[in-house]
Amino acid sequence: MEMQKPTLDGATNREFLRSVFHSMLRARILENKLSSLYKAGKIVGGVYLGRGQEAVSATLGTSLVQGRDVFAPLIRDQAGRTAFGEPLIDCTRTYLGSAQGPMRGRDGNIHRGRPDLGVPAMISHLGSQVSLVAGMLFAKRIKGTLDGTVGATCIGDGASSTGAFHEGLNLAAVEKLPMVVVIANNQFAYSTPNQRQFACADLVEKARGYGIGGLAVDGTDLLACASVITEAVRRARQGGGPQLVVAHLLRLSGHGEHDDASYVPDEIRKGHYGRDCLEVAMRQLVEHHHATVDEIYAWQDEVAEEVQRAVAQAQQEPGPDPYREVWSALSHTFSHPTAQ
Amino acid sequence: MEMQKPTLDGATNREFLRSVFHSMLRARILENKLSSLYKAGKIVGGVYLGRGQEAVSATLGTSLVQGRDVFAPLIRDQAGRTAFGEPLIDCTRTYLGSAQGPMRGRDGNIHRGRPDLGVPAMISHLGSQVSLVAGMLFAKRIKGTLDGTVGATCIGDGASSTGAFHEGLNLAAVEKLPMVVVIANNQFAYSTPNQRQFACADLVEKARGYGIGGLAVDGTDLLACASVITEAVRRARQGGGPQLVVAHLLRLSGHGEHDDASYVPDEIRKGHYGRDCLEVAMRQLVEHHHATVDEIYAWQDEVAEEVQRAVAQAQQEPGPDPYREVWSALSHTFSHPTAQ
Amino acid sequence: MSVTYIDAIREAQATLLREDPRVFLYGQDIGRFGGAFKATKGLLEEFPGRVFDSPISEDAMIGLAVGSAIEGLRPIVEMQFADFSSVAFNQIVNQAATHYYRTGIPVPITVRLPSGGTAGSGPFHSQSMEGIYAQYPGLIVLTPASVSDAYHMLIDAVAFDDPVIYCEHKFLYRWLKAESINGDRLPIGQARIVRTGKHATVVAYSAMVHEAVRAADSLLKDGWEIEVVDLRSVKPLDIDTVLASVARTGRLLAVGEAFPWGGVTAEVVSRVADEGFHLLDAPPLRHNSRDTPVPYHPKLWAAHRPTPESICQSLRKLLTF
Amino acid sequence: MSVTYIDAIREAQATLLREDPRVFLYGQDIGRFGGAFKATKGLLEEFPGRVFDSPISEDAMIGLAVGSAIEGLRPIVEMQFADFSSVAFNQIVNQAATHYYRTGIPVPITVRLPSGGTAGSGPFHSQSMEGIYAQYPGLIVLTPASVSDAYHMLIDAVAFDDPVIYCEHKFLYRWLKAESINGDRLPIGQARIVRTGKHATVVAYSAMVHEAVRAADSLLKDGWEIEVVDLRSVKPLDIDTVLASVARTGRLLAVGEAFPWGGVTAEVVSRVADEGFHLLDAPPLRHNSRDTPVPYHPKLWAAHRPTPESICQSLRKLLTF
Ligand SMILES: Cc1ncc(C[n+]2csc(CCOP(=O)(O)OP(=O)(O)O)c2C)c(N)n1
Ligand SMILES: Cc1ncc(C[n+]2csc(CCOP(=O)(O)OP(=O)(O)O)c2C)c(N)n1
Ligand SMILES: [Mg+2]
Ligand SMILES: [Mg+2]
Repeated sequence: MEMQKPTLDGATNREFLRSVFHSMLRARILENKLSSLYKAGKIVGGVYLGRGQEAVSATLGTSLVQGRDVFAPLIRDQAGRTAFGEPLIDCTRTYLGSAQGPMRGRDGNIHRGRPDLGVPAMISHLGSQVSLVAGMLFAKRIKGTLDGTVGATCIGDGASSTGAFHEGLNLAAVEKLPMVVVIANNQFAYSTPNQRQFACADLVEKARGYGIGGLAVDGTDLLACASVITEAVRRARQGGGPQLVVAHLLRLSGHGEHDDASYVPDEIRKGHYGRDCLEVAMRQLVEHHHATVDEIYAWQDEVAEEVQRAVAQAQQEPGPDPYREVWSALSHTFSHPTAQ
Repeated sequence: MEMQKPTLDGATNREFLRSVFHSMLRARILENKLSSLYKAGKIVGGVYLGRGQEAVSATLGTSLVQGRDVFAPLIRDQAGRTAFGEPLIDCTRTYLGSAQGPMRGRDGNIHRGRPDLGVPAMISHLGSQVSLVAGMLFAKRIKGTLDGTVGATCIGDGASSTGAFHEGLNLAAVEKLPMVVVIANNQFAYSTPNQRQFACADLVEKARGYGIGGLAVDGTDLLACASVITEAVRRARQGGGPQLVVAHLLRLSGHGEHDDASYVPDEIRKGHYGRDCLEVAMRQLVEHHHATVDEIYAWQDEVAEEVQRAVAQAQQEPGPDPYREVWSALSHTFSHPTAQ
Repeated sequence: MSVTYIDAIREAQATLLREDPRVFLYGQDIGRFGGAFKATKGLLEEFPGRVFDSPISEDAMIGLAVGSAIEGLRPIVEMQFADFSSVAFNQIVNQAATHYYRTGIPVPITVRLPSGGTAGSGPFHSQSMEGIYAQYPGLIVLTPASVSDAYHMLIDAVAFDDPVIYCEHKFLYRWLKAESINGDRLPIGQARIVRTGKHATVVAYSAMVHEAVRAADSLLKDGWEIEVVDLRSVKPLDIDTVLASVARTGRLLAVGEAFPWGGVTAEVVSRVADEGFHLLDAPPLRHNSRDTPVPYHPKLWAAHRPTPESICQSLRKLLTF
Repeated sequence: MSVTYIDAIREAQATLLREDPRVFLYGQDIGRFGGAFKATKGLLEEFPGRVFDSPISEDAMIGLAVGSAIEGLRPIVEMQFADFSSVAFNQIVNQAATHYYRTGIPVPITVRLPSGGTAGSGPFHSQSMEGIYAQYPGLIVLTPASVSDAYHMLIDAVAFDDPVIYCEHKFLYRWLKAESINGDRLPIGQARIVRTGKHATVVAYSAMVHEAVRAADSLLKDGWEIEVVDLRSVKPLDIDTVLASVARTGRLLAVGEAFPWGGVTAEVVSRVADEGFHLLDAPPLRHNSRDTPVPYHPKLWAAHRPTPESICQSLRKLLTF
């Protein structure tokens, strides 16, 4: 099935929800595959998954338009990337070390991006992308191309403690930029629980202190995400300035695939946010007659196939060749001598 | 007159107000002197004054107890330093370059401190002292000496945009440290007005987002300061965790004495916050029969005399001697060879 | 008519704003106020919508610049003092410097760092950070020492597709004057021989070029002819010109105002020791500031940094080896 | 029984917590979780109230440590990766490093930096920052290369009244094993000759010591005897031991894993060129990583850093000069 990108105001729209769900599904199946590849020792570097965050991430990615908007994914945004338009092969190539991936072996996994297509390539330092996205929007304003554009990024509860998050969000607020910052509060930063990370009742209470819009949402509930996140995007797009969305959920894997997350207490695992947003979404789609179970199974098969192909293709491709690598960090070549 | 430090819960207390006022006066007269010395070319480096901030700063300093509490002054805290117990000679020695000043010529003017007496020596990088004070309190907790102690620092509206402010305040909130952070919102950061610095209606709205107490106050009104700031200190001291106080006022000089502040619009200068907190305080003291005009004039004369003496003494003292300077940034001396 | 070093910096920015619609200026107090040092005085009025006052958020300032550069613009960011770039360190060395290598998309930002010591400025308004930034791949680090270079190298900085750290020396701002901004306009990557000599080569950059020239002047009366090389950029570093000079003189002293461990002088000396070992008639020497924070008091400050007198001392040691 | 490098780091912290009530540990995920690399595993349980999980706030983490040190405690701060200390840069170089010089009050903090490259870690989890921090006055910078040093130098670090940057190499964590943590326990400031030789001296530190030793091993079959000096600390830098070695061999190669401009190798070479010029029979050489960010892909990574093979190449050049 080719998923069509639905219209933007489609919170309640059938096509929108089907599209979000489809991206969730693609992300989940792809990530399950990455996880097994990791366990089989087929992947270099770490694998950081977005399990449990798909509803949030895919809704955000679906609410944005590639070619016009900016989407700066973070660690757990496979679903959002997919929804925004990233081909699966970009992912598998990066994880499997193909030289044809967007980072050509120079950087890895979740750091991949295509800044020229509106997808910045994250650096590891948490919080750093907030001001970068603000800068992209700021530039569009100077160029006169900002109208109707939105820039969005996801960030974790832990990253809300960084100075970079604060400076970036404040700057966006001062400039009243059309920006959506989604905090995926998955209750842990690596092993660190919320109560060692911040002291406010809900991170959404920060919004007022920045003078920006703030919305909280149950991140395990697709319908809630669809209504709240699209609303935030709409407000930003219509000139309402930055919007902070805080989505509550639970990370359904370890921090990375090396981590068994045994520090997550059972009562949290078994609590409301421990439920699987993909299952919830599937139920919701079926209940509201947006899709049938058979249709969803068919999608699953299609996607599994697609993932298989993307993995197979990337696995055939050679890694980077150090002898042909251009060992220069500058685009400029000095005719005169250079250092080292 | 020897000013006795009044009891702490003395917001409405005659002795407390007289003490605060006396520190305001000492600071103002001292700073006026520094300003003329600067204009006469007698001072090395810049002169940054606290004119207009004395009510806030002195109230804070008076609410704290040297030997038990921590007070980390910033740029405009001459009055708070005085109130906390800094001898005037520490100030004049530093500004006039005496080698006997607390920084021995190695650092200057507003950077002076006596960390061993609970007065950290600020570095220029705005926001940096917040986590440092938190660390001092954190250490006291580990040592078991925290009970009843408060750590306080002042910071500007501009510094609220720094990542360091955010990280430090959040950390203090997570640790529920007995800390008071006073933002002196003097409406400008150097030349930059509030509307280019933040977008919230009042910086006090940030408190909720950190999960800490928040109080706003008219910083030109001594009685208001006395009631609000002592209340914040009381809450922190009694285990209420960090308290953010936002004091509204106007800087009554340039950013430094090199700056004529011509960027401050007349309507702000002539507005409510443009009034001189020292005059307001004097009227309040007299009206409430806490002091008579004659008494205040007598204080003025005494303080002028005292300032004169402190300046004269510092001027007689030699500057540092580069030939006898110990050129080492380490306290340790390696018996074995060292770099450079 | 005479032009100061800071005039040149202001003029370069005016020229860039005039001629390149992609250029904008971003920094604290650089708008109506014209900047702490007046390097942008009048530019907001002349170029409305192109000059922006930023919040006190150095990290975000660079993040914003990188984002703007991705979008095709050419931001010039003014740090109020070089020292405050320590707060933007991550965005400079990890975000800006790595971007081209990682993504293939260059980020043409220029970061202006008011650098170096002046009397009474103390530990946090005096630092020289060129040797810190030059350690990171992906950055070009410029250190103009003349009025003409201040102008042309800022123009060149903005023309590069790569991030540039432009270290302007505060001591030179009003002290250094020239008849005009015209000059030989060497390309970036080429050092300049500012004074020829035959007995020893002093390699310096930024304000230290002038201290070195004074030292050379004063040694002349003893018959010593000292060649002074102005590196102009510390990365790239024009080792060929340095080697050619050392080939003539046989002796090398590298002078820098930064802290003594590592840094520019170590890079210069170790490269000459490698590539020009046989040219050396005496051990190559370095002369830097002392290994403490920059002291506040003028008397300490004057003894902390290299001066014409202390450079003479180092040179005498070198010449009499 | 065998002890790994990371065991030694954990043991040192346990010893310090046991023996010095002033010591506490602060860092992300170091409590119940035991740290990203398990360097603090079990320590929270063994020393309740002495091990604290911090928010993701590197700047504030160092600020807190400095404040605690002023109050007489001895914090050990774990950065999750050295690379993230870039966000704490200001607090390290301006707050901690200047405090003693400015106020006379030392701030005994120890900052642990999990440093250096490992396959697949990429540009932001692989950096070697010792040459950055060493440039700043007021810091001691340690780079242990052996299990015993990892233990004893961490003990020593905490004993200093001055701030210490303790660079521990992630590659050595589990790869490097020893019979016990006992060793010669040299004082900080003294380099170690880990292998004697007469044809050339390789100066290295941290993981590169082991690569250098392998290179030396493989050259032995051609009859070359290479002396390997482990600097142990890069600031202070024990130039005397290096000079004594160069006096014996006449040839110097400085090897470092960090970026090639400036840094430790430049400091070593330029000091030897100055103080030991007459000892050198050939130009002193350096061998560092390439001048790009540390690449992610293992194939690129292996070609980016010095390896036994590439060190051999440099050595052959040096030996046949
Ligand atoms: C500035 C910085 N410090 C530390 C790290 C190491 N680190 C990577 S992910 C992570 C936890 C992030 O938690 P959170 O922001 O809640 O995102 P989540 O992983 O839960 O999605 C940490 C500490 C980092 N990447 N950047
Ligand atoms: C991190 C940092 N950036 C820039 C500066 C330069 N600077 C010194 S004071 C100042 C303005 C401070 O404004 P505010 O915080 O409102 O305090 P005020 O001067 O108004 O009391 C600036 C920008 C600095 N000291 N630190
Ligand atoms: Mg999280
Ligand atoms: Mg202000």
